[in-house]
Amino acid sequence: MAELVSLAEGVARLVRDGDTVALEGFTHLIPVAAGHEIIRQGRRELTLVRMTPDIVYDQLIGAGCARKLVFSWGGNPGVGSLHRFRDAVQHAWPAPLEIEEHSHAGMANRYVAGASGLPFAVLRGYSGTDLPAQTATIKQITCPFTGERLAAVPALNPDVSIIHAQRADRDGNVQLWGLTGVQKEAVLAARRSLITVEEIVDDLTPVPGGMVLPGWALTCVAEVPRGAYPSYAQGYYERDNGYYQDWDAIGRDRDAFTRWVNDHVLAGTTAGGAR
Amino acid sequence: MAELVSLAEGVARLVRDGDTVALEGFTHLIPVAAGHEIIRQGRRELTLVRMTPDIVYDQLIGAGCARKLVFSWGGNPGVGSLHRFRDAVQHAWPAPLEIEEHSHAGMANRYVAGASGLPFAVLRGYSGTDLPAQTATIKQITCPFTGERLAAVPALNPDVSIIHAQRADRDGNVQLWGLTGVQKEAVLAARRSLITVEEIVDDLTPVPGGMVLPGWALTCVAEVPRGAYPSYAQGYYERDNGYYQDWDAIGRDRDAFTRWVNDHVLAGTTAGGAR
Amino acid sequence: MSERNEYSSDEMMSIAAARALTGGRRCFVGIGLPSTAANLARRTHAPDLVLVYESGALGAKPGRLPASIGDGILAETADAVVSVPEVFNYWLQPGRIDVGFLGAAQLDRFGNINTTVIGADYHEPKVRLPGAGGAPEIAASCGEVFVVVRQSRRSFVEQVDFVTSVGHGRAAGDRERLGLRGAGPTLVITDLGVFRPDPETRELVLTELHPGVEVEQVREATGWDLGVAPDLARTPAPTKDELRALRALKEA
Amino acid sequence: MSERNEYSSDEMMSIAAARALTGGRRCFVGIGLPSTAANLARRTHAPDLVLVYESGALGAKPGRLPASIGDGILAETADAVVSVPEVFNYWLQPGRIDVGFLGAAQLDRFGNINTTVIGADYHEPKVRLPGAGGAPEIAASCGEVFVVVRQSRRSFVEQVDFVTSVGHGRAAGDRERLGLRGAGPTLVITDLGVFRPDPETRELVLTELHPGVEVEQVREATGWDLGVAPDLARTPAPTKDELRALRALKEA
Repeated sequence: MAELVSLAEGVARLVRDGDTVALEGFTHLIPVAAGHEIIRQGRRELTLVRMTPDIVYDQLIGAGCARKLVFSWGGNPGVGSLHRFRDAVQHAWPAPLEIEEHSHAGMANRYVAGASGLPFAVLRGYSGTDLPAQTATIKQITCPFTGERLAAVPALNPDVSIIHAQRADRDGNVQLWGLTGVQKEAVLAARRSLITVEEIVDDLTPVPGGMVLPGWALTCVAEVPRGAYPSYAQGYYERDNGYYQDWDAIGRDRDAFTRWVNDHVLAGTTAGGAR
Repeated sequence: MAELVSLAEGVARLVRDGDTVALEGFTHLIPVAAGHEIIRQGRRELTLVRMTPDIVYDQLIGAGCARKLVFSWGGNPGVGSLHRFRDAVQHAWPAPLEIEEHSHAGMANRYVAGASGLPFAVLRGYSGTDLPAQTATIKQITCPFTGERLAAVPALNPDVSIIHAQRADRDGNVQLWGLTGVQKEAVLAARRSLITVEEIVDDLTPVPGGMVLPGWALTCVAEVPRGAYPSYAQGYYERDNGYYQDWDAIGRDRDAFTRWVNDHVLAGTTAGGAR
Repeated sequence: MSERNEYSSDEMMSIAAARALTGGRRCFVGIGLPSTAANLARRTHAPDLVLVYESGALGAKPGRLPASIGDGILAETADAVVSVPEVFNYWLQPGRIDVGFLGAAQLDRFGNINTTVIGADYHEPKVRLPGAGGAPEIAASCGEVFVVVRQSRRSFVEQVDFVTSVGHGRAAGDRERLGLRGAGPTLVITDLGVFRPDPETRELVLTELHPGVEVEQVREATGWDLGVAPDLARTPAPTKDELRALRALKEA
Repeated sequence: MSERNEYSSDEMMSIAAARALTGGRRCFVGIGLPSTAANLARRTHAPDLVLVYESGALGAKPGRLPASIGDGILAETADAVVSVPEVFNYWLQPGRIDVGFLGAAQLDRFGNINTTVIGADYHEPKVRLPGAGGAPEIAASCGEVFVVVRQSRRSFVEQVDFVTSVGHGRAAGDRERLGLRGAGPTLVITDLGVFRPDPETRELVLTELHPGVEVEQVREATGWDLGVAPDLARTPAPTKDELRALRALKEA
């Protein structure tokens, strides 16, 4: 059964220096508060995994938590580039950032293989692109029935996966709904998992389009209201599009970024805005 | 967009002699009425595919519609054996029945590969069993990253897949809930699809645990109330366990079976009992 | 049904099987005898047992015995309902399940299971059985496997006619060699007694006799030269509470 | 906003792109310009256009422009919502989508797309772009691909610095040789005009000029020796209805 913990305790117990860590959420339900807690606890040398690294990964990278990024699309959705990510890749600030780059289809299938206890996944992908030349984790495989050549990618099995969900009950069963992205796969692929939720309730009333992750498949659950802010939690709050726009100017400048981290993350105001 | 048709029209248009046909439904929502319509229309030389061939496949086999069965578990659930299936395998009555036998995990993954447009699927399966020696569609494959040996099975892509669901709207969007088995994969793997539904409604009110198959991914939808009888349709009617028990005596005897088919299927009383 | 403490050998079997399931474990449940035992355990000493059915019900809590592996009550009472591909790929295959609870038409000296054909020739079988279902991968992937089966010389054989699901192969080390994840059959419960694999040879050995059953009777119902554990135990008779719970479950 | 029939080149681009999407087609929609065009089409001449987003929304019918690929309004208005692995594996990969609608940071003479790095060295890029996202498999698997991009010598290049998503490779036959399912980019819409691949060489050729734009202007914004179709057409100017619908969509 999943253990109910505080966010600080969950991160302290589950995320270790040098770990491979996935924080997943496809625009919706991004575990931003957990990312900030990782910055506060000063984790280092993390291999960060995420299909769509966006602002919270820009913050983790800028704060020096990461040594490597495994991803398929890194940007500020609807706004533009991630300047901390760019600065790390182009100028090794604050530290060099190794990258392992896939497509969404490849990353999604890597999580599927991880969740399935398989060492690899097969897909129609990457053919003719320049990605296989840069990414050692893209290979080819031959169908034993047809002889056709397809792409193979290795399973992703993070040391810890972190997601945010709407609700959990007191047994640690977790319920999420709306766009649920690749969260189930990310959690099931991981050795350990931390799920932050908007609220802990007595009963998980079934919701159309909802999914329940049984508590017995999870490690820790933490109640973190607004834990996905500035992304959104369907049924709880909307996305703060202004935060994403404002981030562009903050992320663009090393000093502005450092001030922002000090004021909004290290000072502990987890739910604070970008401004 | 799926076309709304009668059951007779749907079967006449989509199921042809010699086709590979999957009728799926895992205990729940078995498309029995469609199976009876196939018997009535006298289809021959079908390759019948189904993870759990049960009474309706016993009836199709006994009625001489099939030349081959691709399956993983053939029985009368909760009662015992399928005697028409046994008679066909053991005594070639009414015709020889070729079999291609897998495990559930293998069959499920064959549908997944079919739905995914891949030629094969990979699983941890069959190792050490006598199945690979009898089933040519079980091979081995080597992980290009770890060197590990795993099982490979080819995609299933039926000419037509038939399922039963609770509801459809007038655009042919189909909604089902409860145990949804492998129905989505069976439909998406097929070249053509026929979905029978309990009722056609104006709006598909969302249901917890429900799934919608968009009409644009389907071929034909037919309103067939009680079309899953004697299996059950959650929210509509219960399983008739007595029918399953009574089937044992009917199916056991060639004459009793022939009389039953004449009286209950060929005479057109699709919703009739086994008795 | 009588309230006296009388019981059938089938009831003893179900109760002995239920006792083997302890709390909080995740159990992949086959239909029939395993389902009866697993539900009995959940309703008596192991209320937090997690029942997983191949129909896609995770954590089902049926208030009565399900009539089939896909009974609607499983979906209605489950923590979560998933597709059949998902239950095999995301839940069984990676080793998330502690105990696989299976039945068998034939079981051999090394706990290998046959549910495919009786007779030496697959293409001309004496009896065509239902086939594999989920069993091969349940037997391969669960932490351990419990088998519950009515015992006779027909069901308890020297060597199965067809290996549908691997138990211990033909010797210690076979499972590892085949890349099978779990420990295989660690417990076989019949209407006569309880069997466990010898730690050295992996051959099934009689370790418990049900009340009123003698060793000779078990040997007569066994198709190989049966070994008996030196510390052979007696299964405690069903308690009134166990019998009451079992009968209530079957009548509900 | 003025009701007079004035419009920006971006509006012309979005409207020209929308016009290319005809009714009932299934369209895999990238965020930004493609999403604007696809939603405009659905709200004007193609109400039964099926919009599929990589976030898992199948048949989304947003009443306003989604702010991101995973805007909640997509899930709320969709025919069905599926997981991200499922949208790629069950819906995109098997060829169920008619049109993939993509943007690009760099697009070359053969319609190949770069959204990865600007500069010759992947490890020391001049500019690190967001990366592939869903584009490589969208470009590979859809029946055909439409690209919408603001045109300049920086974006319209002889050869992309990095092939993130394959258009027509370097010649006719390249897609077939690579095993790519669809026809590739059949239409490129910019703020200056419309381009289609030459049937022989697969090189993008100017086939339509937007109102008020001259060929020389397009050549100046193109990084290769641009071919012009013999039957070069003029894009009809946006109608009042089109402009009204586009502006309503953006303001909603």
